[in-house]
Order: sequence, then C-alpha cells, then structure tokens
Amino acid sequence: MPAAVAQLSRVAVFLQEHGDSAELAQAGDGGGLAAYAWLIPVVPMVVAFLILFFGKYSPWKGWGMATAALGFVAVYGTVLAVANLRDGIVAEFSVNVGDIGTFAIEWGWVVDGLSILMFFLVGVVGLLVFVYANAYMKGDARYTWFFASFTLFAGGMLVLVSAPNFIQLIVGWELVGVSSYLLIGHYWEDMDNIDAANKAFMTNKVADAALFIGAIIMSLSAGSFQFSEIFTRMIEGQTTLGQFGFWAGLAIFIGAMGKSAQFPFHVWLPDAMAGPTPVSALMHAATMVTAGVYLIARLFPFYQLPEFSGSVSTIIVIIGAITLLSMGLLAIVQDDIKRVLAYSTVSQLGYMVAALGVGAYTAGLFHLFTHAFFKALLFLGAGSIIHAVHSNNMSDMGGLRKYMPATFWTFLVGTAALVGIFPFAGFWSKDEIISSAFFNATNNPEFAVWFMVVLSILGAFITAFYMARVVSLTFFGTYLGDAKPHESPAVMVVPMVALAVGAATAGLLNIPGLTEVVTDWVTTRAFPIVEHHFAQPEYFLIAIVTPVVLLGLFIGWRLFGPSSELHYTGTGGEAVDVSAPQRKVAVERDTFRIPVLYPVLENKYYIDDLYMNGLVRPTMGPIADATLWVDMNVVDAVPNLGAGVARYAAAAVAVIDDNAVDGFYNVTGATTGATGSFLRQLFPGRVQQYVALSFAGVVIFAALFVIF
Amino acid sequence: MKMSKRNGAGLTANQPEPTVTREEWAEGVADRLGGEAVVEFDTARIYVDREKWLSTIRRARDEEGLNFFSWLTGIDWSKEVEVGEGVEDVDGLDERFEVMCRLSSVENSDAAHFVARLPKDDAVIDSLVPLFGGAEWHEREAHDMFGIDFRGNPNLVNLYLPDAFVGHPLLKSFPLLTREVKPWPGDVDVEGMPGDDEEPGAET
Amino acid sequence: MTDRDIAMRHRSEVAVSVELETPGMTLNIGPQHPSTHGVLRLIANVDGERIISVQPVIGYMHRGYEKLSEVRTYVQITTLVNRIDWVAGFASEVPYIVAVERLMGVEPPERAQWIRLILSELARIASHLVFMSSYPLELGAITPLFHALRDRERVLELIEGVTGGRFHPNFNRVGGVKPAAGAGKQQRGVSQDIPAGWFAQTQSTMERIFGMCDDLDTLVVGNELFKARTVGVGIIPADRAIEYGLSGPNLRASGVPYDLRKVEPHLPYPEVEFNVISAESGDCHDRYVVRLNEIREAAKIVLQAVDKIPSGPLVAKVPRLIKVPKGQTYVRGENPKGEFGYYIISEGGQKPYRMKIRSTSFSNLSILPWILEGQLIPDLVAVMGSLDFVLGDVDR
Amino acid sequence: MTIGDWLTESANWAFLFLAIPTFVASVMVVSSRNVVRAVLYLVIALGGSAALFLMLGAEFVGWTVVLVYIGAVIILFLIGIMITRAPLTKSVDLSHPISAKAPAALLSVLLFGVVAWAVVESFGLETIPLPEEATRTGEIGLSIFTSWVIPFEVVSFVLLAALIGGIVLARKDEPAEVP
Amino acid sequence: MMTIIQWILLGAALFSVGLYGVLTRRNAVLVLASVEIMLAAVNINLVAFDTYLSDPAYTGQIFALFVIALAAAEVGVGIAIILMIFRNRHSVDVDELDLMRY
Amino acid sequence: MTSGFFWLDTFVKVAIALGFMLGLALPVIYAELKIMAHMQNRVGPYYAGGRWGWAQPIADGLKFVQKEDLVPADADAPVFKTAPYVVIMATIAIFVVIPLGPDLVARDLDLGAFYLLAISSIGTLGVLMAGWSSANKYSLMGGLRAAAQLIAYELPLLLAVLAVVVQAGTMSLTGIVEAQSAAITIGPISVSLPFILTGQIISFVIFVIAMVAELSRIPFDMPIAESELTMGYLTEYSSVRFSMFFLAEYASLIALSMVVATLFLGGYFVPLVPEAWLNLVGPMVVLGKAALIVFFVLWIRSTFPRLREDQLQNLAWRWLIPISLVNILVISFFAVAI
Repeated sequence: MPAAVAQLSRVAVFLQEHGDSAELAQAGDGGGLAAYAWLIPVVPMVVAFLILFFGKYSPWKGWGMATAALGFVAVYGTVLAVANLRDGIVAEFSVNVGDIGTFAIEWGWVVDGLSILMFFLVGVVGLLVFVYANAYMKGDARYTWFFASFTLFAGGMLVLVSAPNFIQLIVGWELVGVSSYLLIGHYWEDMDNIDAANKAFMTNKVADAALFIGAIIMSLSAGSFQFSEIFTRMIEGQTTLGQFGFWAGLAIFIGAMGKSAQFPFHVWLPDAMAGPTPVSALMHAATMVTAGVYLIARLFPFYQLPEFSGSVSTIIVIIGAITLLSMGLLAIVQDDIKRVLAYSTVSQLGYMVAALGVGAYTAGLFHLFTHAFFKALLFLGAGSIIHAVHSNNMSDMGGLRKYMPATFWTFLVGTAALVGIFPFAGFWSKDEIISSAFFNATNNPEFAVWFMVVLSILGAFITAFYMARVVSLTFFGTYLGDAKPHESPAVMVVPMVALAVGAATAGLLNIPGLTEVVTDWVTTRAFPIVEHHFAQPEYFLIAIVTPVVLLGLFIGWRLFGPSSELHYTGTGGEAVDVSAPQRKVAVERDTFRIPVLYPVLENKYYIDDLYMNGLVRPTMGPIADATLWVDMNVVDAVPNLGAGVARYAAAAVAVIDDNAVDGFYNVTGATTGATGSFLRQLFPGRVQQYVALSFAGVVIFAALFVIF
Repeated sequence: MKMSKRNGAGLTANQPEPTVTREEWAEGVADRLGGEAVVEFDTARIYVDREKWLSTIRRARDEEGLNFFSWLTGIDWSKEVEVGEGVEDVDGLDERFEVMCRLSSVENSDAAHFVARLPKDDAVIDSLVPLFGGAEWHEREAHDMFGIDFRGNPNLVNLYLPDAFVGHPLLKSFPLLTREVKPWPGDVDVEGMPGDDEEPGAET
Repeated sequence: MTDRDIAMRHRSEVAVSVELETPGMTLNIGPQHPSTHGVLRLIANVDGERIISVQPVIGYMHRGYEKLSEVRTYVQITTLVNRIDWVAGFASEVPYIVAVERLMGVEPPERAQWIRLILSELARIASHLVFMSSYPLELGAITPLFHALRDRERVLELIEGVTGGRFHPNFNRVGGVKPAAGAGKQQRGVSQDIPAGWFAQTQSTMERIFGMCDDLDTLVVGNELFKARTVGVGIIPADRAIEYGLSGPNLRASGVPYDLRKVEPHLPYPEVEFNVISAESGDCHDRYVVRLNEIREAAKIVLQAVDKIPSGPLVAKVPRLIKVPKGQTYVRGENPKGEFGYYIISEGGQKPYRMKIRSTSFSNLSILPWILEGQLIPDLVAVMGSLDFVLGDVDR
Repeated sequence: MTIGDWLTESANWAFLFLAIPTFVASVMVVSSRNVVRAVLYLVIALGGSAALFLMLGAEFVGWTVVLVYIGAVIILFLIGIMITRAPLTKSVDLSHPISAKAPAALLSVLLFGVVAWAVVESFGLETIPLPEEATRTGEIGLSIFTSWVIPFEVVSFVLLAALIGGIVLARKDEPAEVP
Repeated sequence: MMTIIQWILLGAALFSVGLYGVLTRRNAVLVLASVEIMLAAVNINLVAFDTYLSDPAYTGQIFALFVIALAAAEVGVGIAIILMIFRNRHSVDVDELDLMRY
Repeated sequence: MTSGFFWLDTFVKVAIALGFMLGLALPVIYAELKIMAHMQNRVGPYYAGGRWGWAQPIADGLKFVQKEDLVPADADAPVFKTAPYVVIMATIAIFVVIPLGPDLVARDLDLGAFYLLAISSIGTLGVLMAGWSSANKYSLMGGLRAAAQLIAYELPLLLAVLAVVVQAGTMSLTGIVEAQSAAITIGPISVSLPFILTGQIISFVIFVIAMVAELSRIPFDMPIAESELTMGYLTEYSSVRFSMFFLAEYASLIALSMVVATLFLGGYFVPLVPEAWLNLVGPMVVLGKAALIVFFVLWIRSTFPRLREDQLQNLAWRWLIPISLVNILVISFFAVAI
C-alpha cells in the first residue's frame, strides 16, 4: 500500500479511536483488512471527480483512471471475500461527523458477508464492464464525461452497500439515482433518451419518498440511524415502533421496489435501455437494480421479526411473484434485444425479491450473485452485437453465429445460465429459490407462497421460451441488417469470456450439502439469519423444473428457430434479399401469431397509459387549476387567508425546508412530507407563487405568535 | 492539392526555350476543348461558345492544368461610343459583349484567355463560381460595369457601385460627364522626348 | 493531418458550436476602423467574439481607372496606374509600360530595364516594410513599426533620388525610363541619369535592411506571443488559394512556390540570382515570414543589379506621338503583393479601346468571407492584416 | 428617548447617511425598468450594507461584501445581463403587471409591519454598543477554525459544488478527443 | 444612543423590499438580484445582533460570511442556469419557465 | 468614529492621496513617452515645455480639457457620466493603505491586503458601466472583455497575495513590510531580505503578470485593443472623462507597482538605514522600488504584441491558478514547518 494511503488510513484509525461513537467490532483476522475497507467506496468517488477535472488530460482520457479504480475495488473485494470465507469478517466502523439532537450523524463502513458480496460483484463485474466499455464507447463525444459518471455510479453503489446507517445509505441511494440519470440520458441529443432518464428519475423519486418515510419512522422509533442499533433495539423490544412497524417495512420495501423495478414501478427500467450498453450491463448486473434486493437483505433481520412485519413479507412475495411472471411475458414480444434482457432482469429480480420474501435469504442472494455474472454477460453480448450491426432490433439481426462466433458462444453460455440448464449458474440458484419456496409452502401453507411456487415454475418456462427466441432470432437464420457484422475487438471479447467462465461455474459454489460457499459467505452477519437449510438439492423439484425449462426452450426454438415461419426470414435460413419492407413483414408475422396476448403485452399491460391517463393527467390538471385559482383569488386576498391555507402553506414550508431530521418529524410530518414530495413532482410551476404562499404563511404565523 | 517543391525548384533563372510555341500550344488547347484560338502579341485567346462556357472552363481547369483563376471581365464592342475611340470594324458580328476569363497554371507560364461572345440584348452566361470561389467578385464587378448576368452566382449584387446607381459605367455608351463639362487639362501636355530635335520626322 | 484538414476541422467545429450559442449580433467594422487600412467595410455577423459570417463591402474609393484609361493617351495612363498600389507605385507601372511596348514592338534599352528592375525591387522592399510595420501593430506590438518605417524611409529616399517621387514616381516611359532632368541630346547615352553616389548609398542602405531584417527576426518572428497570435491562424490551403486567385507572398506562403519573376520575366531577372521564398502551412505567421525573407531576397537582387547594371541609353527610339497598333495583349508582373497585370485592347490610335487591370489585392481580398468564417474578432484582424492589401489596389 | 434625543447622536446621523441610500437603492433595484440600472443600484445597496458593516465594526464582513458581491457577483450579473442583451432603453416586461404587484406590495408591507411590531415589542429601546475598534480579523479566523470548522467545510463544499455546477451548466459541449 | 431596533427595522425593510422584488419581477436576473437584497438584509441583522450581543465567538459575523459564500454560490449557479435557459429559449422571463408543468 | 476630527482627518488624507496620485501619474505618463521612444530609436516629445518635452503630459491634459465632452445620443447618460468617477475612485482608494513609512500610511487597515483586492475589482465595474452605457458595440465588447479578464485574473492575484499573507502572518500591509524587515540569520550573517528573495519569487511573477492583466496593458490590453475594437470601452469618451480614464490607468499602474514593492520588495524598508529615518526616506524607497516595476511594465509594452482573449483565459486558468495553488501549498508547508 502506498505511503499516502497508509497515512490516510492512520487518520481513519485516529478518528476511530477518538471519534465519539467509534466502534470496532470485529471477528477473525480479517479485521485489519476491514479497517481499510473505507477505501472501497472512497476511491471510486474520488476518482470520479478526478476524471471530471483531469480526465481529458490523463492517459486514455479517463478510462484508465476509472478502470484502475474499479480494479482496486475488484482486488480488494476479492481479498475480502477470501478472508471472509476463511475467517468470517463481521466489522463495523463509524466516525461521528456531527449530531442532530440526540441523533448521531455518522459516516462508516460495514464489512460483513453481505457487503463483501456486493463489493466483490461491483468490483469484478464493474471492472470487466469498464474494460469492455473502452472499446464500446470509443469515439463517443462525451467519452470522459461518461467515465466520470460511470465511476460515480459504481462509487455511489459502493457507498450504499458499505453504509452502516440510513443516512449514508440514502446518500449512496441518491448518488446512484443521480448518476443513473446522467448515464441513461447520456445520449441526450435524442429527446426520447431525456424522457427515459426523466422517467427513471421520477419513478425512483416517488419510491424514494417512501424510503425516506420508512427510514425516518424506523430511525425515530429506534432512536438511531445505525442499522445495528435499530436491530438490537428491535430484537430487545426497546422501540416505539409498534403498529408503525408494518408501515415502515412497507415504505422501505416500496423504496426497494423503485430501485429494483418491481411490478408497479418497473416502467423505468426498459426505457433505461436508452443508456449505453455498458451502463445497462452494470446497472442490471451489480449496481442499481440490485440495490433494492440489497436493501431488503440488509434489513433482513427486521423483516424476519413477525411482530413488526409479518404481513410485509407476504406483500413482498406477491409483488415478487407477479413481477417475475408478468415481466417474463413482456420479454416475449420485444423486438429490441436490450429490452428483452431488461424485462428478463426485472423478472429475475422478482425471483430474488420473492425469495427474500419467503425468508430464503441465501437463495435470494445466491441468485443475485449468479445473476450478476450471466446478466452482465448477456448484456455485453448484446452490446457486442449492437456494436456490430448498429441496431438494437432483432429484426435487423439474424445469422450472426457465423460472423461473431465468440459472441455467440459466450451468449449461449449466458443463456444456459439464465434459463437454468445443468450445470450452469442459474440452474443452481433458481433451483434453490424454488426449493425454498416449496419448502415454505409445504410447511406454512399460505396462498401467497403457493402462488409463488407456481409462478416461479411458470417463470422458468417463460424464461426459457424468450431466451430461445432471442438466440434463434439473433444468431440463426439469415442476416437481415444493413451494417456489415464483424466480431468485436479483443478488449470487448475478453470480458465476455471471463464472465462466461463465471456464468458457467458460479453456481457450483453453492450446491446444497456439497459446497455451500455462498451460504457461508452471505450469512456471515452480526445478526443471526434464520432460514431453512437444505441438506441436498431437491431432486424432486429438479425433476419438475428441468423438463419445463427444456420444453420452453423447445417451443421457443420451434416457433422462432430458423426452420419456423415465425423466424424473421421465413425462408428457412437461405439467403434472401432483405429489404426494409420485407423486414417489416417479418416483424408483423412474428407478432401476428400471438393474437390475444400480443396487444396486451405490446402495451405493457397498459400500465404506462394508466399512469399517464389515470395519475398524471387527472392530477396535473386540477392542481394546475387549483394553483391558478389560488393565484387569482387567494393571493389577491391575502388578509382573508384562512387557517386552512396557512396550514397548507406551512406544509409547503416544511417540505421546502428539508427532509433533515430536526426532531420535529413525527408521523404526521412524514405524511405531509410525502404528500409534498408527490405534489412537488406534479406541479413544479411558478416559483414566485410558492414564495408568496410561504411568506403569507410566515406573516400569519408570526402575527399569531406576536398576538398570543 | 499537392504542390510539390519540385515545381518551384524547377523554375530556374533561365527558362528553357519551350519546344512548343505559344501558338501551337494554344491551338492544341483549343482543339481539345473545342474552341477557336487566336494568339496575338504572345497572348492566347480561345473563343468558346457561351453554351459551353462552364464546361470548357472546367475542362481547362481539370485537363489542361490551367487551375489558377486570374481574372474575369467583360468587353463592350461598340461602334457608337460616348467616350474614347470607337471601333471601326467589329469582326462582322456587330455589337456584342465579350466575357473574358484568364486561367493560368501555377507550375509554368501556360495561360489562356477564354472568351465567350454574348449578344447585347441577351447578356447572360453561366457563372464560374462553382469552379472558382474567387470568381464571385469578378463576376459581380462585370455585372456592375456591363450589366452582364451570371447565372448561378449566389450573390450577384453591386460590388463597387452604390446600391441605387443606375447604369453600367464601362459600357461604351456611358458618358464620362465630368470630362464633358471640363476637358482633361493634360490633353495637350505631351512631354518632349529625347531625339525630338534629331529626328523630327520620326513619328510619321 | 494536412493543413486543409485542420482548416476544415476548424470550420466544422464552428458550425457545431454556433448552434448552441446566443443569437448573433451584426458588427460593422469599417469603413473607418484602425485595422481596415482605409475604407474597407466588413459587415460581420458575430456571436460573442466568434464571427459567423462576414461580408466585405468595397468600392468606397473606386476611381474608375478602367474607364478613365479609355479617354487617356497611353502616356497619360502611366500617371494613373502608379496610383493603384500606392505603396509600390513603381511596380504597378512596369507591366503597363511593358504591355504598351510589346504592342508597339519597342525594345527598351538594357540600362532602362535594369533601372526598372532595381526600382521594382526597391518598391517591393518599401511595400513589404509597410507590412512589416503595420502587421505587428495590428497585433498590438508597437516597436516593430518604428524599426521598419525608419528603414523604409531610407528606401524611399533612394527611390526619390532616382525618380524624384517617393510614392508616385511616374518614371517609366514608353521605350525606357524618364531621362535625368536636363539630359538633352548631348548627354543621352551617358550614365548621368542616376545621381552620383546613389549606388554607394544603395549598398549601405541594403546592408541596413539586412540588419533590420535580423532585428525583426528576433523582435517579431521569434516572439512567443507573436507566434501565439499567428501560428495556425488563418490557414489558407494551397488549393483554396489557387481557387480564389491568391498570388504573390500569400500564395507562396500556402506552399505554392510560384513567382512570375522566374516564370515570366520581362525584366532581366534571369541574370540575377535569388530564391523563391515559400512556406508550407499558409498561416499568418508564414505570410509574415515569407515577406520578411522576400525583403532579404529583394535586397540581394538590388545589390547584384547595382553591380551588373550596364551603361547605355535610357530610352529607345520611339515616335513622338505614341500610337499603338491594333492588337491585344496581357502583361503581368510580380508586384510586391502578387500578380499584377494589364490586358490592353488597342484598336489603333492614341488611347486604348479597353484596358483591364488585374489588381492583386482585389483577388487576395476576395478570400475574406471564406477565411474569416468562424474566426474570432482578434483573429479577424490578424488574418486581414496578413493578407497585406491596399484599398487602392482593391478598388482601382 | 425621543426622536430629538436620537438625532443628537452623531452616530445616528451616520447611520441615516448610509441607511437611507441603501434603502432607496434597494427600492430602485426592485422597481427600475432597466435591467443594468437595476443591477447598478444593487451595487449601491450592497455597498451601503458594506459600509454599515464597517460601522458595526465588522470590517472583515464588510470588505468581503465588497470583494465577493461587488467584485465578483455584480460582474457576473452584468455579464449575464449583457450576454442576454439588455437593451439600453427601458423595457416594459421586467415586472409583472400591476395586478400582481399590488398583493405583493401588500404582503411585503404586512411582513415588514409584523416584524417591526414584533421587534418593537421585544426590544423596545435597547441600545447597541458600537465597538471602539473593528473586530480583529485574526479573531474571526480563530473562531471559524475552532467553533465553526464543520460548517466552514460544508460551505466550501457547497461552493465547490456550485463551481462545478456552474461550469457544467454554462459550458458548451465540445466533442472530446478520444484515444 | 444607537438603538438595536433601527438596525433590525432597516433589515426588515430591506427584506420586505427584496421580497417584493422576488414576487413581482419577471426577469430571472432581477429575481436573483432581489434575492441578494434579502440576503443582505439578513446579513445586516446577523451582524447587528452580533455586535449587540458582543459575542466572543463572533457567531453573527461568521454566519454573515457563510451567507455571503452561499449567496455567491447561488448567483454563480443561478446565472449559469439563466444563461442556459436563454440559450434554449431566448428569454429570461420566469413566467415562461413553467415547462415542467406539462 | 470616536475622534472628533474623523471627517477632517479623512478629508485631508483623501486629498493627500488624490494629490499623490496626480503628482505621480503625470511623471509616469511622461516616462512612458520618453522611455518607449528611446526603446524605439526615437526621441519622443521634444518641444513642449522648452526642454526634453517635459510638459507634454500637461499639454495633453490641457488639450483634453479643451475638447467637447460628448455623450452619444443613445447612451445611458447618467451611467455613462458616472463610469469614469467609479474607475478613478477605485484607484484612489488603493493609495489609502499603502505604507510609505512606518507611520506614513493613510489608514493602516488590519486587513489591508484584503482591502486592496476588494477595491481593485471596483474599477472593472466602472469599465463595464462605461462599456455598456456607450451604446456602442465595440464599447460593449471591450467592457465584456475587461470583465472576463478581471474574473480570470482576480483569482491568481488573490492567491499570490495570499501566499505573501501566509508567509507574513498578517494582512496588514505595514505588518507585511515589518515581516520583511525582520532579520533572518543564515549561519553567521544576519540580514533582512524582501519576500521576493525568501521564497515568494513565484508569487511575485504571478502577481506581476496578473497585475499587467488587471491594468489592461499590453500584452493584455484586449479591452481597448485599438486595432480590433477601436478603443474598446473608451471609444465614445472624450475630453475630461477620457482623461480621467487615462489618469486612472496610470495612477493604478503606480498604485499596483507600489503594492508590488510593498508585498514583495520590502516596501519602505531599506537595509542599513536607521529605523528613525525610515519615515523620511521611506517614500523615496517605495517610489524607487515601484519605479522598477513601472519600468518593467513599460518595457513589456514595447516588446510584445497583444494576446487573444482565449489565450489569456488559458494562461490564467491553465497555468497561473494551478501554479499559484501549488505555490500556496508549498509556502504554507514551509510557513508551518519553520
């Protein structure tokens, strides 16, 4: 370690020793390593700003610095993972940076199995994606800027996963949100991309508001922002949480839903494909969407407590199950290859969420682990294809097997891992989820869990089906595009091969009764995780699921393979002159064969329309009218303002004031805050009216104050 | 455009005597481009059809190496003149404009004047602006001075003359009013030349 | 990357950046403005300091020489033509007089040709020295002005010593040059036409010029700030230069070593040794350096000519009344600013039927709209100054 | 204390000498119909406030106002205005119409009234001791770097963020050169 | 004797004037200028109270300095935003900045 | 505040500063005419005043006074007329804090260096006012250039001063001079060295460059570049108002040169002179040191052409500011270490 870094570490240690609430809880020999783990979030953050300022003058225009930062994280994450597996590290460090009332504001880092898993994933997958991005982004107008935001994105995620308290978690959460906004809107010359970025940001913000509320309720009731404190007090029954426990749990879950794109909040993720493909790859594999899963896993001790959150788990299961099936169905009708993969991600996230909901902590995280590899791989493969054919649409592809053998084979590995072919990664993790669900269903026969079992098996079928469709339409048959396809450069292929190795073998790390590496890994936490342990793979379920998967693959191949008339060429793969009208016919033919389902699926269950027509327009109009009315009637008659308007203005003041905790917050405050956040989203119009209203409120309050 | 140094170095102080005379060269060019060559006092003129004006110039530029656009102007051939001395004979074609454009080479002394004849009542010709950016101002000048219309010139507005000026000063029919009022004082001032007293009859 | 690429890239960047900017403002530069050398007016559409487009307006001092020459005798026209490019008045006389001589079939005596050569080169030095002084001044450097103008004074004295005029010598005659005052038939053929001691003075002045050139080399050419203002600014690629009919130092700075003194000499240039100065990149700095080195070459030519000038008569035998036979000819010469020529159409008689004046600055200036597009206003001054034009030469 | 008593104090005359121009200038800022003039009045208003700070012995604050506000901010303002091409003449659309002005004026007057009332109620005629000599800058520095370090750092971070934000917002995107 | 209320009343008056400006100005630059007046008013109050209380830690003056710093930051970003808006919309009228409503 | 003679005192001091300014500006104008002339092989003014043209600046001033005071029809007349006063006021204000001797200072402010920087930016405000109110596009561009220049150069100027302040440990200019007069013991020898010799050479260079830019003199005279913007913000000015700008330019040249002398060259301090005499010889010493700087600026003017605005910004942001930041780091390190 260079001297400067060592010096900084000494400063950190000094702060630990002299800080007000510096704590050092560590186990095993890994403690020394953990003490320096603050470098993991800090290095990418610092590098992001360095790139912003000096990137253009640095070698490789910022890419070098970004990759070095991620390389550092990857190496450190790997070292930590190894140390964790050997000794088990559970450590938490906090440095007090200030107090608000009795609440300590702290900056810290938690190093345990869960966060190490995320460090490892973000580092390794991120490194590979960054390497890949060098070639992919070549020639981009804002190359350096891209790497600055991309590093910030990874750094934000690391801040999030290293957080030992809600404040830092929310900081990281927002960093991820902001940088994802930048990255999705990277090609902002196109209005659609700006809309996509706005949509992602707005959708997330709505969910974030819920997260704030939940976090505040939970922290206030427990008297601390610190997760460990909160859990300790909850387990000891020292909180004032009571009936609000359900609401807090639900609100936090809604926050997780937003980031993890669960069912009603899923709308932003497919649109987020507007960003560059490396962003999609990292976002789907390790960074943004896993934040929600991570959040639930981090708060797993809380969700395990039935007295607070029994029914939240049921909601989690139902949401997860709905997500995994409905999004899988949507993936079937997409022509854009990245959107197929996006819906696939949402569907797989549904698996993870549902698994956490039924209490299968390890299974959910195991799937997160394997999914990171194969989804990153699939996205990089898709990126490689897009790079070659200059189009996102599968109707412009076909027959690429010949032109891009390396991409083809790695993609195939990813597909096998995703659909769950023995012995690829997805097979083991998905099987574990289904096993856990089945176990819970038999022991605790609740409707929701049975629902999930059925849906998850159906989901496996659908996954197989649409992946078969993707592979056949992309790699088989005749090439339909205009550009000249070619294999991608080595710098793109190498990460794909590396990920393919991971996707093929990651599943072997946690064979029940045999290896169970990941189980040991993720259950290394300060709080006990209660879950069922399987002594061996559930052969019975394998016997059911594997044929279902194969059936899905078979049907998919028959329907969309080169010999089928649904294949875009429709000519069994022989060379044809593929002109644009013909391609259009081909697309129509594909869609024609699913008459009932197709319109529903094509319109994404009409959810976007619902939001637009049901939520945005009806509220926007009246609110605009209302503000107009207030402008015309109330502002002009300030002296006559009643107490009601004053309260309304006070709410606005409270919202504008800030979301910081000043002891004034109680549940009502939080509720008005949430309303305010919603309203602020919905009518950001004339600032001057707000000012007028605020000050009118101030005048009235002050007058009242003086009088009484 | 590649300009090798060799060309410059090749310009030695003593130009080698051209193996081809100016007449032969001009006739060759005229033959190849489809025109009619006249060489007078070391100056080659090639008369071309005004319909083929643009294409001929383009070929001269591209094929004959005459890529340097030197200038372009008009000439008013008139019998009736307000100023100066008139023409006795206008080559059979009575009254006409000529548009003359000089192209030369930047590697040697090859140069030719391309001439197109225009009738006075239809003084329109293709613009050379697509070939030479520098032709714009020259054509505007000819437009000012003669009223010749250049098809395709993007900016055919007055260059020298004020916007409201009426008339075309270089036409032979345009009077030089100042000098009508007051004759040029130097008209009689003819300088004595050496040898006047020796050979008084030399001028005849 | 070639110069042309650089220039093109520069222009494409401009096109990109202008779209995002505030709407443009019209800036009238001239007709009275310190950097327009007279009455040139530029209507510039600027965006901040960036020029979006520029439209030169000329003609404020158009004197109608082509028309005037139709009513003047051939002898009188000499008076007019040395007022076209007034900083090098003598040099603009020569092609005209040679054209007339060619039409008349008169061969001037050798001594007259050599005198013409010497005075042409002195005019070249004088003209370039104006540029040497005014161009740094436009960029804000004051001192070179005094250095260059001080020695230009010496050169003008030389011209005055022979011709009696500093700016407008009116020294050429059909068939030779003007004989010395009072030279009657007795002294014809004797070399008292040039004042005594003039050659020695010329030699010492040329030495001064060399020294001053070295001064300018260090003071201006090697000056880092001067380089910062001129290197890579206003690049004219060779093909553009040819297309717009640029000539003289402007053309040679763009990498086309084309010099009419080598190609088409009508004075005894083949008998003196000199180099054609050219540069590669065609930016403002090159145009300055080319002119500076041309001063040195011109001074060398003058020194050689002073040694080689033969004695003999100054004027050939010509009729008392100049009448030119019918015919057309074009004679061009390497004026300090470039190709300067006269196309004379004679229908017989004392006056030309039509005389076309090919003035250098007119063509040199016509590239302005192209080259100024996308430049900054300070670069406008740098580029415009580097083209070294004279408004009399533009407007005629 | 009567008004007469109040006026016998020379310091109060100095106060009025500074306060009245400050107030008038700030009224002109909000009512001037020429943008640049408005900003120039802002200079006077801020300069007046700087002088008032000097009077209160807060020398460092006063000169900071001059350096930061008048030096940097105003020039930023003027550049902003000039780039958005302020006309030299009066422009009509700088303010809302009178129908919107009236309630705003009412609200402002009410605000002032309420505050004035509250202040008079609570402070009465308590006097303010004018310092004999200006606050030593060193003491302010010490105070900042002992009691107020963390806010100071936060402010510096905010400034940095604003700097970056300003640059990012205002710059033109140029195509970056890619290796 | 100099009273404390004269300072506070001056501050309040400037603040009200600034508020009036914020509410009535349509030109975004002038809105910013009005905000500056409000902040100056706040600063007068802060410094006056600092002197009034003879605070040994100079809290009032230091807060005034912070306010100045933040105001500078605000103006920097504000002007940048206004420039951006002007580039895109060729107007700095706050009434036209209700794009987010739609 | 408490002194009954406060206003009188102030008035007298301002009057002295004003007289000082005028008394110095005219010789500097004359010096510029003569020195540049000799640098350019000329003699310069020769006839005015009978000998060596010594009265040339006065004659120029009289000429300016005789001219008609023109205000363009479209100009914003009040602003147009106020602008020169703002500029000249800012210049006079600088003289207030410059110490000419241990006791010879109009007002020894505790934060003198800070005050200098605060005041010096006001001049640009006047320039901007002049540029805008002239109703002339050239003037406007000149004003904008001046403002952009100020923003670019205020920072290196400030940072250079900051480095001095860090080393001296005070912002008072008298304090800074005293810090330079403090003896430094190197081995057996004990000497007093000005800051330029004790580690502030980089700050000195930066300060002088930034000062030349702040003064808008060649090579940074873009705001009035006459070959580009005719006379920039001065285009529409004539008569007395023009001469006020003119005077202010030279007065601030002197003022800033004196600041340089104070900050870097030891101010009124001169070795081997007894403490008690410093009040007598101090003014001469400061002026002598300032004259060196003035001469240097004139020298630069007659040597260099003008830079371009973007090049100036580049120089400021890419070079001067980073270098001065590093410089401050180094100096702070030594200031803490030693």
